[in-house]
Amino acid sequence: MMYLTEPSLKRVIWNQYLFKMTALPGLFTSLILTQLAAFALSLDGTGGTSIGFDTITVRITHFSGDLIFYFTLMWAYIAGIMLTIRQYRNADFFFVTNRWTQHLSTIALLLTASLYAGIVTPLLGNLLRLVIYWSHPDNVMTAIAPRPGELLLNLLITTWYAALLSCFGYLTGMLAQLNRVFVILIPALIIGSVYVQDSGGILTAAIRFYAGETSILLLSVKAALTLAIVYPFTMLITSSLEVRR
Amino acid sequence: MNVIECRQLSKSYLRKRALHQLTFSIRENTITGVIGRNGAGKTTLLKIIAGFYRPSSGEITVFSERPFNSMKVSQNMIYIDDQITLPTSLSLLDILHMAGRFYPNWDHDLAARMLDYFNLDPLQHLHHLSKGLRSTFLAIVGLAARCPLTIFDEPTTGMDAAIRKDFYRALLKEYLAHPRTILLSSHLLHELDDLLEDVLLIDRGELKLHLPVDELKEYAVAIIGDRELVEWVIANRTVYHRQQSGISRYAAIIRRDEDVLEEARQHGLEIAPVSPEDICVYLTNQTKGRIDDVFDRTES
Amino acid sequence: MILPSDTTKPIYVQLAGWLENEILAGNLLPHERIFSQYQLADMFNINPATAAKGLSLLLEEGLVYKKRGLGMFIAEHAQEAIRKKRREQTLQQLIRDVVAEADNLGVEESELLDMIQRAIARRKDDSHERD
Amino acid sequence: MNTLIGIMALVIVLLIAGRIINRIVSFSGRRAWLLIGGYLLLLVITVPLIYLVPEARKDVRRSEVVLQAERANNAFISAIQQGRLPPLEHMHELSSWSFRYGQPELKLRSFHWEERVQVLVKRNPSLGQEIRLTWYSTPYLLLEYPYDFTHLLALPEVELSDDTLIIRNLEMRMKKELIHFLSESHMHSFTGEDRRIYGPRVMWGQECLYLEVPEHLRISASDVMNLIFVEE
Repeated sequence: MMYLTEPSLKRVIWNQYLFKMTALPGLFTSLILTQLAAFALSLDGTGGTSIGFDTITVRITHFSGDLIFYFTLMWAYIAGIMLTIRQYRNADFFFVTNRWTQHLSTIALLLTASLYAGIVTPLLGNLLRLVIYWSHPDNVMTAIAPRPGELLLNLLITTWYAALLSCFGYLTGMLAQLNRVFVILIPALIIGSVYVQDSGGILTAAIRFYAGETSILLLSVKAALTLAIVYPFTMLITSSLEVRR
Repeated sequence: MNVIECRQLSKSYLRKRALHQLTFSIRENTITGVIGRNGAGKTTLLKIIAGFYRPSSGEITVFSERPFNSMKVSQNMIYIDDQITLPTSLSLLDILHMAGRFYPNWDHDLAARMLDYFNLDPLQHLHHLSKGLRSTFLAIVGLAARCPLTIFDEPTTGMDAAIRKDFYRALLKEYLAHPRTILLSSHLLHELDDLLEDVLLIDRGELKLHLPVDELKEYAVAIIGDRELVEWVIANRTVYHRQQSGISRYAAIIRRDEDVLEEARQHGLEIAPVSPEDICVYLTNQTKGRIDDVFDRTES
Repeated sequence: MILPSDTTKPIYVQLAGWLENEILAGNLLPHERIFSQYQLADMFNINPATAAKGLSLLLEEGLVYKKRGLGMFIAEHAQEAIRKKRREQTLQQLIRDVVAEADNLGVEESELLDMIQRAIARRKDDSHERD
Repeated sequence: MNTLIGIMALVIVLLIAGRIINRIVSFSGRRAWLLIGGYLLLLVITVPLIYLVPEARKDVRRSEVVLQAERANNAFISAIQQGRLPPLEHMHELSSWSFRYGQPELKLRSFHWEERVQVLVKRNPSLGQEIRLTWYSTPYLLLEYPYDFTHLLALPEVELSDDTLIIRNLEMRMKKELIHFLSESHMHSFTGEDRRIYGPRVMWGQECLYLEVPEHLRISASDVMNLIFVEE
């Protein structure tokens, strides 16, 4: 005689989360590769200025982790999209899940990946400074180490941004799963809003909303609120999406 | 107790009708064969039962719950087909461990022994297996999960005859030791008719038959003999199939009916049983006439 | 184990026939417990419901009896009853078939009787040799 | 031909890179997590390392450095106008030379002389048969950072040949690549740092050659060198 077992949501979400963590290390290794590419490109500096006067010429090269940061955000957006593709969602339904536990465990995975990205991104900036310093110790004219607290601040900001971008990626991917129209519509909207200059650019407004923030506390609140709205919205619109097609 | 109950269940995509007004129920701890030709709607039906698809209309309950988005159904059900792609990073052993996390009745020992029996290396990866071995592995997962509702959608795709036999044997032994409700879809019946208790025959989205396989074996008979005599005996009966073979051997397949049989015997006509496999073929024949007609026409 | 292949009969009928043979041969004695439907399903690789049907055929004919919660047991006079049934039904039917076939082939009555006698003699010789 | 080889090399590099990337992305189980954990560990190690680097964190107060340089400049100018040696605090002594010299007359010759460099001559009774040269400069600053790069300037070559002191000011005093670490742009709205990168503004230093000679030495110089005799 086989007894029906009553499911515990918490357990299922936890199992799904563990499943995804073991099954999808590519999510993390792809971040590492992305960051290493950005690191290699950053070795040339992000910009330079030079000045000459008679017999004296000074050229200043600026180094920063900007590129690593932007590559990481790109990765986060794509990671969000990747997790919505049918193959991955179907695999979830090979085991025990319903749509809610599937979403929640995926969100947990994306947040974990965002936190990992948030930790390694500022640290890779550190490594960049060290490598530059070691290769030209005499040419460094300003401080190498970031100010105390800057690392932590950077960690928090990067984590929030990565969480936001992966959340938007997830929404994008799910919309595309709902209707193929969005595959064309979303890039068109993004590119379109860049070209619409007359202050109405939603994208620029959105960027200003987050990037213009001056307090980490307020950024955290804004980001957390955004996640708390966008994720449930995504879950709601896909609650009747059929799987294992 | 019924594990599955369907009432007027229909499913359509855009313009295409996949399932039409199915009403049936599946008793607990039975092995039911879901039989039908390719594209008959077997997979659609099974995926609605599993909670993957949503019915367009009608009602369905599994374990007295609507299966779509039901945690209870997902937890007590496993669905095995050969379409599934699992993340390539997982080894066979990883997949078994994962299944063990999810399914409370999971028997890891059994799965490991079966892997060993079929010479499957636990450290191999699913996407490196041949089609047949892949099906074998997934079937093992389906059996070891010991879910109260186990659904196999064409589980033997790519398996060779020996492995198919082993699989059916394993399925039966598992079922005897741990009875559960099993749905087994196939377009072929003859290999598994001994295994089944019930048959659910689907044709073009409609339910043709749902009855015990033993009754299916006596469902129809072939009456063989002189053409005119046979036609006279079976007059006004529904004829599933007519076939002329040789000069005086004309066969008609009809629903078993004692009156007709008695009459046939009196006229010295031969009466032959029809295998369940053939009945299913005749009942679901959707081609125009027979394949022979195609050639007859081109030759004349 | 594989049942003697006779695809014209449903499996449960074949199964009942096999059990009758076992009783007839004295392999299953009166009041001995008969195989359960699950054992039979395992032995013949068939669905237990089919096996149960085979058993219920025997039950209907009174060849086995049920003890609540313990299973089914061979009836006291099962062997005799089977022998009687087979004589009256199966053997008679076989003889009718033989006669009908002989008629189709145009075999004379004396010729047919002769053939039967020869078959009996050969069988006796065989059993002597075996002894 | 060369471009063809270049393209082929690029294709080969891309193929190899693609293969490696493929391998890494399909890493599974233990290996993948070793990579993920190892990467994190490696990066965490940079934290102590970066603070161990000498002068990792030189917190210069911008206003003070610039002010000092300005003061040194002003002092220099007024001292020259008054025919004095500028105060030496806040001045960099770039280099110094000394020669034994017994002759009554000394000629100064120069190559690539920069006229803005003052030549201060002091007669020093205590020097018997010796001449001393010292090259001073007020700070050269990159104002925005602020960075004092005076020590990077190339030094003139000084050589005594018979009765002539030859000073070779170099054709190119300095051609230097300097490195500046910017904090990440997304941080600036939080730290209030100035995001813009200016073309570097330079505060030029004032340089002088300070020549100490025995009391009765006669000195002559080429026209480009403007000798100022200082007392005290």
